[in-house]
Amino acid sequence: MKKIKGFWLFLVLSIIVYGTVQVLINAGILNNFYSNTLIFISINIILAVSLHLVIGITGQFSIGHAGFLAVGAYISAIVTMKLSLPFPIAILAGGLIAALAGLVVGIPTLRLRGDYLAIATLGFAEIIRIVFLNIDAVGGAAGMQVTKMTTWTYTFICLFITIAVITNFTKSRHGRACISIRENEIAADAMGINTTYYKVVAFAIGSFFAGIAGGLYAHNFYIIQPSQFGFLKSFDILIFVVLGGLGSLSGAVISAILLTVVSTFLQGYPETRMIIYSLVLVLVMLYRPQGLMGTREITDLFKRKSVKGGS
Amino acid sequence: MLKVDGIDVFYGNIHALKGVSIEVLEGEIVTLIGANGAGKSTLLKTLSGLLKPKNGTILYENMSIAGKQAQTIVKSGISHVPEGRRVFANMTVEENLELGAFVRKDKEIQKDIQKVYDLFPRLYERRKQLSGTLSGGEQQMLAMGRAIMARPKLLLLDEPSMGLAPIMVKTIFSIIEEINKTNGTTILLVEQNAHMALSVAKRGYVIETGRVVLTGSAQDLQSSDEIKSAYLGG
Amino acid sequence: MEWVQQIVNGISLGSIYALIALGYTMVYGIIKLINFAHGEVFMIGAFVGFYSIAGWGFGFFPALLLAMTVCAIMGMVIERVAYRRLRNATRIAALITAIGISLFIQYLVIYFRGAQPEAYPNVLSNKTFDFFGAQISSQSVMILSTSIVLMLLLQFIVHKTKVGKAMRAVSHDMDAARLMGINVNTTISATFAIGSSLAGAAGVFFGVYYTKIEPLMGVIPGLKAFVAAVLGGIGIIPGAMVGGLVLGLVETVVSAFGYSLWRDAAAFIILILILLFKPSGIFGKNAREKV
Amino acid sequence: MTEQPLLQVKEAGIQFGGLKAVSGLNIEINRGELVGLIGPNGAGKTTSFNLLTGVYVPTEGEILLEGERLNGMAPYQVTRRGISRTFQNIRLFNELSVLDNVKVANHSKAKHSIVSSVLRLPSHFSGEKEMEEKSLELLEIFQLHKLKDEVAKNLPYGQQRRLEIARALAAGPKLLLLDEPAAGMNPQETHELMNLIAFIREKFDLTILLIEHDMNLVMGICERIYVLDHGQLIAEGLPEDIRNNPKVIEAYLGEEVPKDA
Amino acid sequence: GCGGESAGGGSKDDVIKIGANLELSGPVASYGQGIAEGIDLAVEEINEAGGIDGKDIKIVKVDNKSDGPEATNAAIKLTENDQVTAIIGSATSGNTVAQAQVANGAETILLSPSGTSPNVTINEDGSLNEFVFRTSFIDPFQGTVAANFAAGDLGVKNVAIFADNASDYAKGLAASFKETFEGAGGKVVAEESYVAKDTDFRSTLTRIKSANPEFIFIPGYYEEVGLIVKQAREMGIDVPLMGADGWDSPKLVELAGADALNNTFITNHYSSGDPDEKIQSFVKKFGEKYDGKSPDAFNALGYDSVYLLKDAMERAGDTSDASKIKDALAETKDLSLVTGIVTVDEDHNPIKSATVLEYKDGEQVFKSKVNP
Ligand SMILES: Nc1ncnc2c1ncn2[C@@H]1O[C@H](COP(=O)(O)OP(=O)(O)OP(=O)(O)O)[C@@H](O)[C@H]1O
Ligand SMILES: Nc1ncnc2c1ncn2[C@@H]1O[C@H](COP(=O)(O)OP(=O)(O)OP(=O)(O)O)[C@@H](O)[C@H]1O
Ligand SMILES: [Mg+2]
Ligand SMILES: [Mg+2]
Repeated sequence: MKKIKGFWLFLVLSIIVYGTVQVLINAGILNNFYSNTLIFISINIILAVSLHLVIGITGQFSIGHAGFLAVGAYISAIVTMKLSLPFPIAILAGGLIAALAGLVVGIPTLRLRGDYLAIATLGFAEIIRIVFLNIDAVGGAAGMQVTKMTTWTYTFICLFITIAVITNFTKSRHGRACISIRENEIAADAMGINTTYYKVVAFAIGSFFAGIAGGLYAHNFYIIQPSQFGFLKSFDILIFVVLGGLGSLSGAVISAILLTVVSTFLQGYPETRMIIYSLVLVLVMLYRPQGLMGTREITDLFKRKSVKGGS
Repeated sequence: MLKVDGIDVFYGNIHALKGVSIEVLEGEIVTLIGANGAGKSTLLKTLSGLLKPKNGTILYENMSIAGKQAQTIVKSGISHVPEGRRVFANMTVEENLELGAFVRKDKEIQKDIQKVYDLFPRLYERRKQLSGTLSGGEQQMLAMGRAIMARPKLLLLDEPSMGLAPIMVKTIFSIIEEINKTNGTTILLVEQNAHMALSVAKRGYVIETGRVVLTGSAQDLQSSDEIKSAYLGG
Repeated sequence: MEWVQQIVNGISLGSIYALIALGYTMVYGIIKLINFAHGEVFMIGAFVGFYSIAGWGFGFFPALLLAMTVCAIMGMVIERVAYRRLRNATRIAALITAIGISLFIQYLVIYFRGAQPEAYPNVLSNKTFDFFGAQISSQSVMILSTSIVLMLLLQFIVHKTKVGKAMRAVSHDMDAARLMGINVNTTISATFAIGSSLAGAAGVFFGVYYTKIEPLMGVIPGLKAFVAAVLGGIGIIPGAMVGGLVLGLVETVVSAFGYSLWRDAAAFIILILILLFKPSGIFGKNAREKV
Repeated sequence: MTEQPLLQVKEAGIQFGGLKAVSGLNIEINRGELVGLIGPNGAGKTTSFNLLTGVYVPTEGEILLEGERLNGMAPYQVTRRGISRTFQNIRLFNELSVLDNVKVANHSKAKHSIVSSVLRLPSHFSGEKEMEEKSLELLEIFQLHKLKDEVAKNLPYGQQRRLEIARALAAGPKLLLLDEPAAGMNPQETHELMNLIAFIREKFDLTILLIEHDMNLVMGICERIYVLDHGQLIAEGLPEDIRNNPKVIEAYLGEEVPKDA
Repeated sequence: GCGGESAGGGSKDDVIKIGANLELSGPVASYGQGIAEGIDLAVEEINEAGGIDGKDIKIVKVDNKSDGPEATNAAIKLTENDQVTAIIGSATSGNTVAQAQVANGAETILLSPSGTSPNVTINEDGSLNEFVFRTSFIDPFQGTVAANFAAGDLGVKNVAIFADNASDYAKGLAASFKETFEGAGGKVVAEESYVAKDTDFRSTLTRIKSANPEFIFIPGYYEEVGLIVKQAREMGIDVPLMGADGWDSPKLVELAGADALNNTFITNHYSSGDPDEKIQSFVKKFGEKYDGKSPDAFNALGYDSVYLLKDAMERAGDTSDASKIKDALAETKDLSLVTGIVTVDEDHNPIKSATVLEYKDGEQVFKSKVNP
């Protein structure tokens, strides 16, 4: 019962957050800049949380997440701009095709381990980018112009669904199966977990939400170009996840918010921006190598400390 | 030769050794026995410099070695055969032995390798094999041989019989006695197999949850009722 | 004739990759860290060479030595400051730190001198030989032979010398290495020094051969070298050499067929294919965890 | 016809490169038996377990469980058909709680789908509840229920070994394989373990095959023993016979084990 | 001087706030930084000379990391929070397009120094972005000039094109070159591309060489072109090579080497070797401000962008009303700038004359002047 209550609490909180922001936007208190920053933050949270499922939960070291972002962005842009279909369909299509791409990439590569998996996923993301670079119908290097359709409402709904789905997935036997792969793949296999299946499922779900983020992204920034989806973008997403604490969903959320804000704030200090940003990154890792949250969740802070066993 | 006085060792917040004091005399075999997690390995790691004690003193040949770097301690004559053998799997048997003599600069290294081969003829047969592919017992021999290569005065052995077939256990223990007799090497031996350990040792310490709870000659310990019920399965 | 020329082109390109990959693989082999800052050390090497030639009038070899020295020190400093604390942390934490360091170096250089490129002075005369109708430049021959020599040297150091044995011991088990009396910190520093000085040398060669250097020049070659190292089996010295050459040849052949825009994609496809059949690279031992 | 044996291994073997780690292995185990597998270090005992559980695919021979051929099945498939195991070097899910460790092994017994979990349908709640109840029951038997929320890596060694066995049982095996369960335990702890093994065997109606170097344990509880050396069976029989078998003495025991062990 | 005002309306009267939304970090940081240097020099000059209408210009510089979304974000920040009158930026067409709608929506001038793609000012549906302008040419013109030069002055028949595929600038030039050249009866025997930031072009050059062209058109930026020219000459390709304003930088001579550059041509807005007083004084002042560096095309375009705005503000008689300034910008006529004499056409593109220059021993030598 406790768990069900938690879910309702989450729902109510979400509606409050959404409503407040919407009212502030309507009242003109939050200007375009702030509302747009909120959208950008939310997109980054979706990306971070979706990668968290792959790296933090399932323990599969993927550093090519921007590839799926690209797929979602391009597919959804094609759906609205070329096929003139409604935006929600575009978002969904972006997610589904990205999930499909996740399957295509995941099935062969997920048997690789550690750094070899990392470089293979990075390679696939680059291949995806180069494919878009070479398709003239989507503008090649010059990119594709996209009308702005992303609103706070759409963004928030997607964000809500992402977090709800990934949380629910994680806190079920399926999520535990994924965690057991992260902890010890050989033992997971020996306990009857179809490790390949769950790795691929986690990868596909992660890709799906990255694709969703791509749809929002494409329709928020007027233009998409292959150069926006290079490996540095993948690193940015990876950094959210690791900095937040591998395995902690709330950590991923917090660090996506924090880093987006820091980075936006630093826009005005062009000369030292990247120097400060990289220093922040290095210092956090040096002094908190487990990430901001470690493996804990923000909700743990409200629970009573779990009983310590032993002695 | 070795005098440990009231050392405390922590892993983060875990207080693993609480004021442990022991003493080892030159030429002795001394054994440490105790349940899982009692802190035996922790004590050996502290002696060889892998861990630093928070307080307390460790005197080795009247020189304080507490908190010194492992490589310094090895040079002064203490060799540690760690729990789980820890041979360098991607190197050959012979390279492992050469590494054992890493701190030495003299010309007799080759001669000593020969001596190890005499002690463990099996290693001679396998000298070109990658040590990761050796059987458990062979790896244990290699780990001991590698430690001997440093020409230690004090040898720290952590559960040398763990996971070995009965026949191997016997071999290993007879080699321990032989090293002690022929080279005069002092040995501090940690064992689960208290029965065997007490049969080769002169004296023993019993450690429980980070404290020394009992000490005495091997015979006394062997006949103590507490020991019998807890560690000898009697 | 075109094909002889293309193979020559591929080998020249590949030997640059190999040169950078050697240092990469060396560091990886010992501490299992993907040192993303390696590309930046390479860039610093190129700039040190540039300033010492253009600014102080050094010749090629003094400049090369200076760049190698500076990079060796830099590598040791990076290790000391940024990586040592993380030795027992997760590898991904170390990876993020490496990415951070790499950004830091890039933008520090941009901060001090701007992002505009610099043209390397002509310090090494370049003759072009005719080889079965193909043009071979003396510089590319030099780069290839340097990387072969360095590969052999590294292989010798790692497998035959005492410090090399210490390196291998450290790579396998740091605590056990300590128990042999090996100073782990010194050994790792030495590894970074050697690996980074190779990157520095590669930077100077790159500058001489391609002329253009700029603060972000390390990013792509760094990534390519990493790919080359993985291709050959990361941590394996001859693997880095072969991986670099294979990568260079693949890219060249793809361009030669007129698909230059697909060049990087093809390189990655080859990489993935090789990994699917040999999950730990061409020379990698298939070290599945023993159960 | 007599009843079909639970496990039949027929002429099974595997090669690594040139090395024949196991060859011509023949084992038959009937329902309810408790059988030992012993042999010198590197004889191929663990490798045999790996063959049985699908970690390695045999290069020769075949393995049948209740008449069904297991060759080529992935480990999880083998587990679902009824063989589960513990590992020589403990392999728990370190960051997971004790309870979750067991729940993971319960996984394939539950039915609720990903969709029902994501949408939090009633079947999710009932499924999870059932998993939790079953797991707690098991933990209670192993006296680990008080520690259910503790993270596995924080358990003392002996409890980790017990948890591993509990976890293996949660997968609902017909045949349980134990790889050196007493390694690193002192005689007192080993004794307790022996009692535990005997108990769960009765309670869950299990068939057990175990590897162990501790002769007190092996001779104490095994009904039959197989002896491997250099990848081949060199003896098979009752503990009495094995104890006195000269080949076994030479290769493994070193000398006769005193009867009163 | 400028007071200590912060964001907001009140201060609008004493300084003219102009945003600079540039690629100051990320892959094409060198372009953005080049523009920024030009802007800074111009602003310094103008403010020293008393500003515009007695008001100083204040530049609010924002880094967009060479990334579209960041550029959008930065533009929103500049319009909403800083309330700038105009934005100069960005260096690439894509990042300019990423802010075009923001500027239009917020009624703020957006002036791209070097975004050459047609759809910077014109949307895909053909409508005009009212508030968006640019300082550089659009691509087709230079391509046409180069093609006519090759077919006419050089009289070559078989040519190759080797274009930077990562920039619409180069692709646009390649397309218009091809169209005009083939229209003049010539033949394109090889069409190859590279991607900005490549360093090794030998394999593609080998391919081009084996097609035996008499001339190679290489639209792109000097960073790569320098290497292409050098490598081409090393491989024994000695036919004439030609490019456009993207080549124009003293670095080109250093990168390629003076020898290799012989027998190469470019079309350009201006020539830094042009004795024109305006140009010479720019080159000199630039050198003084940036320790002896000589300016490249990005520097010049950044510099000119500020003067283009200044001219429009003065003619509009208002430094804060963007819609008046916009009208004035659209009416710009025969304004003499460093990069040429500019008239803005109905698509908000500058019409400038182009110059054809030849490299002789590292020096640009005037060849001919072509009017649009
Ligand atoms: N790396 C570590 N981090 C945290 N705690 C540790 C670590 N190593 C050991 N401990 C703890 O320190 C205590 C003593 O451990 P130690 O390994 O010394 O025991 P031991 O007597 O050697 O036991 P065993 O018979 O299992 O080898 C135990 O409670 C153990 O959990
Ligand atoms: N994956 C593998 N690759 C190569 N050789 C292997 C592999 N797995 C096992 N071996 C070899 O097979 C032989 C048998 O090993 P195994 O682990 O089965 O021994 P064991 O009987 O369990 O010994 P112990 O009692 O020491 O655990 C050994 O020589 C081992 O080195
Ligand atoms: Mg121990
Ligand atoms: Mg075994």
